[in-house]
Amino acid sequence: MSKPKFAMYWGASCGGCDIAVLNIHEKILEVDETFEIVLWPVAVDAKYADVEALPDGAITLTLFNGGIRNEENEHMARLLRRKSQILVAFGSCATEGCVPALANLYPRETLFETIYAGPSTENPEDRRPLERAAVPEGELHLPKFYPTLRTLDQVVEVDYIIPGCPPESRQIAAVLDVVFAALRGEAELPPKGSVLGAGISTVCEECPRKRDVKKIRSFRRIQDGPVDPEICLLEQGILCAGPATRDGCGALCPLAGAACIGCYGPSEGVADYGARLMSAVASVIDSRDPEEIERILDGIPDPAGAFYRFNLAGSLLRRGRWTMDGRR
Amino acid sequence: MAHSPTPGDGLSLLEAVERKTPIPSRLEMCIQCGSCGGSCPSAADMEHTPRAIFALLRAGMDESVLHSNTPWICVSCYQCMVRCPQEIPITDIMYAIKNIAIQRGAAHKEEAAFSATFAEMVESYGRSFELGLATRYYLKHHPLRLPGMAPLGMGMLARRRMDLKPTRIKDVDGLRDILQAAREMEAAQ
Amino acid sequence: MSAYLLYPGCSWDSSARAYALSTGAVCRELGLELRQLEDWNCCGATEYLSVDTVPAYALISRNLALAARQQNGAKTLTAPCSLCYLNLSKADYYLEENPSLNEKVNRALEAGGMHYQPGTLEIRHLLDILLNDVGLDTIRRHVTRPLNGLRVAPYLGCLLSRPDYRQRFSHPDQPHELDLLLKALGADVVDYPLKTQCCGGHMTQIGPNTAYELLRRLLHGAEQYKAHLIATVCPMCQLNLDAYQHDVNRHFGTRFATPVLYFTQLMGLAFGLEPKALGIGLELVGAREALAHIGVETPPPAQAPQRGRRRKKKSEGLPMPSMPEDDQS
Amino acid sequence: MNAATSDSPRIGVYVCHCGSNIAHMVDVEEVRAWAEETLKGEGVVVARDYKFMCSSLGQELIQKDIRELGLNRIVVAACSPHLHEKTFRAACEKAGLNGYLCELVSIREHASWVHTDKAAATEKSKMIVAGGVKRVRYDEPLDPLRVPIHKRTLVVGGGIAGIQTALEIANAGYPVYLVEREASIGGHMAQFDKTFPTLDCAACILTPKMVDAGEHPNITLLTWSEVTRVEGSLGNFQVTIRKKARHVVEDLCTGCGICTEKCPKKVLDTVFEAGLGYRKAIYTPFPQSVPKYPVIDVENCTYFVKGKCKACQIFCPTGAIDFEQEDEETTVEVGNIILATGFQTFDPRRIPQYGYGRLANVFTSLEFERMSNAAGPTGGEIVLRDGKTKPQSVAIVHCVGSRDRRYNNYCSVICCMQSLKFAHLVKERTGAEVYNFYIDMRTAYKGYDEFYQRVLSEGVNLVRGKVAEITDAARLPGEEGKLIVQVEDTLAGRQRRIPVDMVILSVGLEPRKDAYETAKLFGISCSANGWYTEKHPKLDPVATMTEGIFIAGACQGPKDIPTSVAQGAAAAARVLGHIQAGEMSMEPIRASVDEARCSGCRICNGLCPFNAISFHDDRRVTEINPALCQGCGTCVAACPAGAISGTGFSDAQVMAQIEGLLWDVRV
Amino acid sequence: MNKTFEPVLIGFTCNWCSYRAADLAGTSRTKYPPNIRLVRLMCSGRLDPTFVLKALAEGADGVLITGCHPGECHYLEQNYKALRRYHLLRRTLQSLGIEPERVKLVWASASEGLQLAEAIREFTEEIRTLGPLRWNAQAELRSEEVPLEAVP
Ligand SMILES: Cc1cc2nc3c(=O)[nH]c(=O)nc-3n(C[C@H](O)[C@H](O)[C@H](O)COP(=O)(O)OP(=O)(O)OC[C@H]3O[C@@H](n4cnc5c(N)ncnc54)[C@H](O)[C@@H]3O)c2cc1C
Ligand SMILES: Cc1cc2nc3c(=O)[nH]c(=O)nc-3n(C[C@H](O)[C@H](O)[C@H](O)COP(=O)(O)OP(=O)(O)OC[C@H]3O[C@@H](n4cnc5c(N)ncnc54)[C@H](O)[C@@H]3O)c2cc1C
Ligand code: SF4
Ligand code: SF4
Ligand code: SF4
Ligand code: SF4
Ligand code: SF4
Ligand code: SF4
Ligand code: SF4
Ligand code: SF4
Repeated sequence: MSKPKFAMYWGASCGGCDIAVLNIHEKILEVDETFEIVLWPVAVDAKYADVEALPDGAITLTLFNGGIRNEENEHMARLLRRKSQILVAFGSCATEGCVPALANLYPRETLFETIYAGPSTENPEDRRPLERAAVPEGELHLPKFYPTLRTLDQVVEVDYIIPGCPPESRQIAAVLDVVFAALRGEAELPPKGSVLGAGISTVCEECPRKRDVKKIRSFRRIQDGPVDPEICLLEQGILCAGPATRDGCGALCPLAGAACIGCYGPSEGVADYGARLMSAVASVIDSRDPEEIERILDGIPDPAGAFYRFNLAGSLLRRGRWTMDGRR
Repeated sequence: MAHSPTPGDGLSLLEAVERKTPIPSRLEMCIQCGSCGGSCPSAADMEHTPRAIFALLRAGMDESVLHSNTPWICVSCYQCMVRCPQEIPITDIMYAIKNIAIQRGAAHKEEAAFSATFAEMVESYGRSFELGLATRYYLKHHPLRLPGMAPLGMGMLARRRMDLKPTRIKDVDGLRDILQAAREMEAAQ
Repeated sequence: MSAYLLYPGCSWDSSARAYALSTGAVCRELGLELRQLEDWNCCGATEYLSVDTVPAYALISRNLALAARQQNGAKTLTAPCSLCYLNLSKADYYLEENPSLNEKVNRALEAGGMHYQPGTLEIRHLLDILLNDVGLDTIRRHVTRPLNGLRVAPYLGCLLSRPDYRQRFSHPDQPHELDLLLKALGADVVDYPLKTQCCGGHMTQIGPNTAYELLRRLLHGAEQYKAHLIATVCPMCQLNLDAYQHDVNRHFGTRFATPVLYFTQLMGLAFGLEPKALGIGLELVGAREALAHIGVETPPPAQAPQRGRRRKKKSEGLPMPSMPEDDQS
Repeated sequence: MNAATSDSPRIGVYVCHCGSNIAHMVDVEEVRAWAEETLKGEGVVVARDYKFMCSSLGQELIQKDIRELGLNRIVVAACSPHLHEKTFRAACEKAGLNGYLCELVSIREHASWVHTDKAAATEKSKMIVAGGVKRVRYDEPLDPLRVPIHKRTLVVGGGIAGIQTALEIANAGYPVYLVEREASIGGHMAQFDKTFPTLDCAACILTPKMVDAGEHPNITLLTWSEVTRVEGSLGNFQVTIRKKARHVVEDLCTGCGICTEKCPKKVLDTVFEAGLGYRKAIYTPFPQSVPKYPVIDVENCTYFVKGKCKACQIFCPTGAIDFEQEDEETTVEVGNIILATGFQTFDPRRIPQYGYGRLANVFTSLEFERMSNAAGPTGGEIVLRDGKTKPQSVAIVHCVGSRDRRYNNYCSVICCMQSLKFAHLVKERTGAEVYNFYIDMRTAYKGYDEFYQRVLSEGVNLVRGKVAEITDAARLPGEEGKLIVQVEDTLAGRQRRIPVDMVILSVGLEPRKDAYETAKLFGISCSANGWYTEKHPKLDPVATMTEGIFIAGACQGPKDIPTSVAQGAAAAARVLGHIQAGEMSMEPIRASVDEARCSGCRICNGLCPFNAISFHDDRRVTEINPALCQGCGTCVAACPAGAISGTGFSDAQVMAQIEGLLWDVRV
Repeated sequence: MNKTFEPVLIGFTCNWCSYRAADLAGTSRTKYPPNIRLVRLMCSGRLDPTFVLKALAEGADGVLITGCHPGECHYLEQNYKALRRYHLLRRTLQSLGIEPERVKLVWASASEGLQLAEAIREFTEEIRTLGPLRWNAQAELRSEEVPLEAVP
């Protein structure tokens, strides 16, 4: 009997997720043993055409990381959806947009301007990519660059979600164990739509820092002064996203003395990550005076970045509002 | 002396005062408690206590207010203001009444003249000039008092506590432009 | 210690020369740098405000604009004259409270190429700086000739502590800052109930009779409490009490002869500085006799029993309520 | 939208004409037809319109559909829920459907009555209905919370208000704990000599009540005690009370007073004697104290400070002195709590120009009460601070610290009358010239203005003007050695300086300085000034927003004795009502925490003003006490983990309603 | 701006004050524009910023948040929490490029029917001047968005 098929593919992402999967140590051998890897650009040499040739539903498990930024991403998402029995949105980009989705704050034109005419780009002829270009050899075609980045589940239906930027390797390993067991008929897969490799609470659950009733009189950054190693960062005025961020990472950042920045995304059932975090943080501001409140809030200079760093594409608004001249 | 006309001449005095006072006058909040009149160091010389002035203002007895010596006797000590239970900016209201009295020509001429002379000095030099102020003002308004003042002046001069010539600031023209613009702004209200 | 911008006011180099001299001397002793504002203009005293509103605030604000421009790291603008201090801080406050006044004043300032954003500066009186930034401990350390035996009436006048918006200076009626400072110099400070009563201000010019009465009360009070001299913090108060004392005597047939010195002069004396360098002798009512009380090395003469004592000793009669000061001693 | 409904919805929509109230501005028939057609996909099975939905016929219409069409959700589009929510819920209940599965949406107050364009009002009404339909899908069946009521009651504060309350409840046959912080009950009233307007002797009318309270079999008196912890809620509070060590064994002490007599240590009494007299280190506040046992003031007792003395112990005939005694904590269970913690007086040292503390012969009203009291430090003699000289002229200053934006911007209510009382007493006892300085004379209520007139007839000088300052700086002949009251006589329009020998400051009433902490402890609120807030200023003056906690007396605001007594009785009546009912029911709109989802971040912990939220340190999770929760939903909105949910206004319900309301613009 | 533009507004009201104020506006027949649609919450403290974003995302052009006056909250002090969230929310909206003026906080006691109606009228005009938000209908974006593909 032939081995079940496995694929891993990337949309708009940084590649960190692939590394995280490779980082599961010996278990990677088990992957190789259990599966026939039909597509995984980082690890194996396979052709799109081979995948296209497979019958629908031929791939047992696909881990899709990265968001949908262009035509090619979308094409592959649809293709892999058709070919896969289980499609997993893997990592923050696929599940909520992640840092690439911060580009949703700007229109395409501004992005191109920054990329192709920015100070770090040498482009003396000021060229822009063309979707179609006639060259002597024939017509060249580049995938269309969409106005916004969308999450995988905004384009195709997904079966499971594994959050994290990237997902923690030990969590990936644990999820794979469940899959292996299920393939062996020893366990049942969790209900469709579940979030895997993470908890149902938030980072504070795993964070060992001492905490008390919160009262914020001012915000500061970790570089602004000494940080107490034992006490909750938020209580020290450091905007820690831990209370709103799904647990599962092991509270790595707060353990290391840095504020959680929210890569595991919203907790179970939360409709808008940023709104939740905003609501929580604002609720514990210790003032009743509008002017004073404003003064305290001055300590959060970039609210969109602070509250939607990972979740802009997954939020209710999905993006910033822009005009055609690129002003927000 | 140049000065701007009262904002919206033809307003009731109460309204005019309310507009001239740089922070809300709160005159409608006065409970006629008399803390102001009780506190005022110069109340004995006033025709009306500040409280009474406010009652007159609210009663629309504008002439009585404009001709009262009260604002001119006010030494601007703010004693009333810090004791007013309603936090009415009494001293600022006294200034407002003086502004309007001058502009409506109802002012106590001598007192107003002193202020005016002072203002002229400032506009000419950018600084006040005590000797000039005193001589000019007394010559014009109290020539008889002048000799009585002489020993004082001599004492001051002897101790070099009074300058014989005025000091002029460098950018006197800039200052005049500012004041001119300010007057226009006041008039445009 | 940080540098301060100084707004000296029109009397600084004339009628208040003693104030200027002694302030200079004392600040040198304490290592306090006062940088004089350049090309400042008159604050308008109480007169300009009587004439017109917007021009008056524009006049004052020109100084604020200059100071903001020249501040160069010094956020604090200090004025030794209570009236200048009030006018400057009041303009800053009203411009902040009243946006339309702010707009007009700034439009006027524009005509002179200037601008002032209210709240830019911290405006404080010299006494406040000496007391709160330099501090009593430092001052005490500099005292080499304590003013023991010199009975001083601490007199603040009205405009230092009033009006009291933004709690700009202690209590509007009974501030005790000057008392503390003089005590630190070793002086016998009398509990002078008239310390914030008005000196008559410009009334000496336009309504002398009103002013003389106010001056009489102050002098009478000082005499009642057996003060050797009055310590003042404001050139206008000094001028009125000193220069017009003679007129008051003539007017009422009294024989007051209470010298009026600037608190900085007393600081200088306590610091052991030369009287002349402090402008002593520039006063019209001579301070020689009063200063004799500290001039000699012998301990001060035993004090006459104080008739003015108001607080009953604890054991007699009914107990008195305790006061916050009681806890301090 | 996460939480989907468990059952598939079968919704009935009922649009009311309200006669022509709705129908004249909203095309009711069109709304009905639209709902039936367009909202079919949302589970609408039937939509009807009717002239008066709230009439019994209208209600029957709904009930019939519930029974016959198997409806499991109802939307009524009619008037405001504040008017008829109860009506329609009850109607559904009668047909066997839980009342909380019925939504009443307002197309009358919020559409037909406020708009003028019929087409627009009709369109808006459709959206309101859509909002209701979307929302009702997520409604859950709820039952009112029922709580049994414990029969015991706690009264905090043993002033006249607290004593009255305790007696009323005890007399009705129910047990009461009366907790008083000082060594004796009695409160401020015990300090007075005479009380206005009838000038009864305070002790004569108060002492019998104090004794009753002390001896009542249903009253457990806990003096020298304070409440330190309050848990639980209406019906069943657990209250921890700390009994401070008295160092006197109550069972042994006979109240003979020998210890006090023998104690060598004299202490200035700033509480009962208002600083005008002394007591011993072992003392009862006043001779008629209830209970009669003294306490040792350990801060001043020579033995506790220096380790020597023990005179009291040596002389005590029954061996009641126990230097080793320690504070005790007890926890009691009560069903209701009444706070009667009273007031404190304004400290006039905050107004230095009145000279209090500097000028010997300026007194406060409380000092004067003690001075005029026959049992007070001067034996009732009205004298100057030297303890002997009778004043020949006395100034009484009204509104000290009251009606002033710089201090307390309210009228202290009692001080005009109290100042008139003083004027009368001074006149009667010394014959001195008396001046009362007032802004307005406030002598409302029965017999009060008559008292004012009586004082007028006694020749008291009434000067209308707020006193500017009181000084000893003489200015004119005749002022030397006197206190000069400087004031504008506003009726004469002149400034006056009136020299007197003695000044009495009628200081205002203020909330106790720990009022805010006490309010927090019990989970009630204070007004901006610090007075405890009543549920409704006119119609529910003794209840608070926290069920089961009541207030009475001057802790709610300045008031005189008659009103304090009336409030005490009223609070008792409310509590007795609860006790008699045996059980109370409460709205089931409450928040609750899903412990598995709670991360213990403690964001929510400080947000509940009713102390419903508590944190378990051991398990690091938060819990909400449903009986204390009032259902505001603030914590629900704040919990970043989404661990708190609230019934009646869940995320799902609100979000669905928003979708419905925007039905026409959603794409 | 656009004369024919009729803004669509969502108003959050609290059960004790502002909802009752809206009721009072009704019973006293005070008129205001029909553009607003009200949601009842128990307290302004229940207002989760999510609700505001939801409304904007679903097509509202503006959101009015109302509650009891400071110091008068039926739940004592919860309106202050709404106040804090409101300030932060406006800043975040601004930083997302949405005019913060599209969200407005107004206090209205149960007796202020007239004032609430006036506030609604004012807000309607303010949003009318700002123009449509049409969050979910920006043509340029929609043309690119492809519907979800169903799984075979
Ligand atoms: C100078 C003066 C004269 C007055 N004269 C009159 C008059 O002639 N006629 C008249 O009708 N009214 C008069 N009043 C008003 C009268 O005093 C009040 O109406 C009355 O005392 C209010 O009673 P109460 O029980 O509410 O408060 P209080 O008398 O203040 O009693 C409160 C009690 O609670 C105790 N307590 C406080 N906090 C706590 C706590 N946390 N735990 C336990 N115990 C606590 C206190 O120790 C005190 O015993 C006068 C008031 C003043 C100031
Ligand atoms: C013009 C005016 C305005 C007011 N405004 C306010 C205000 O704004 N706020 C405020 O707090 N207070 C106000 N009040 C005071 C307020 O009206 C009273 O406090 C309140 O009405 C008293 O209620 P009551 O039940 O004691 O008496 P009432 O309202 O007089 O009720 C007594 C009832 O008993 C009935 N009755 C009388 N005799 C008998 C009998 N022998 N047998 C059977 N029934 C009988 C009467 O018919 C009546 O229905 C106002 C009063 C007036 C006159
Ligand atoms: S530091 Fe961050 S993660 Fe840890 S308890 Fe505080 S808020 Fe939560
Ligand atoms: S603590 Fe926060 S930011 Fe850090 S890894 Fe965990 S989820 Fe990511
Ligand atoms: S003190 Fe204030 S309230 Fe009293 S009369 Fe004067 S202005 Fe009016
Ligand atoms: S500011 Fe004028 S009115 Fe007021 S107390 Fe002083 S002198 Fe009198
Ligand atoms: S031991 Fe203390 S209480 Fe007893 S008599 Fe001595 S000082 Fe008084
Ligand atoms: S009761 Fe009389 S004295 Fe007391 S605050 Fe009110 S008006 Fe003033
Ligand atoms: S806010 Fe939520 S997660 Fe945090 S402690 Fe409260 S209930 Fe738990
Ligand atoms: S819903 Fe409100 S009352 Fe209930 S626990 Fe939360 S904050 Fe407290």
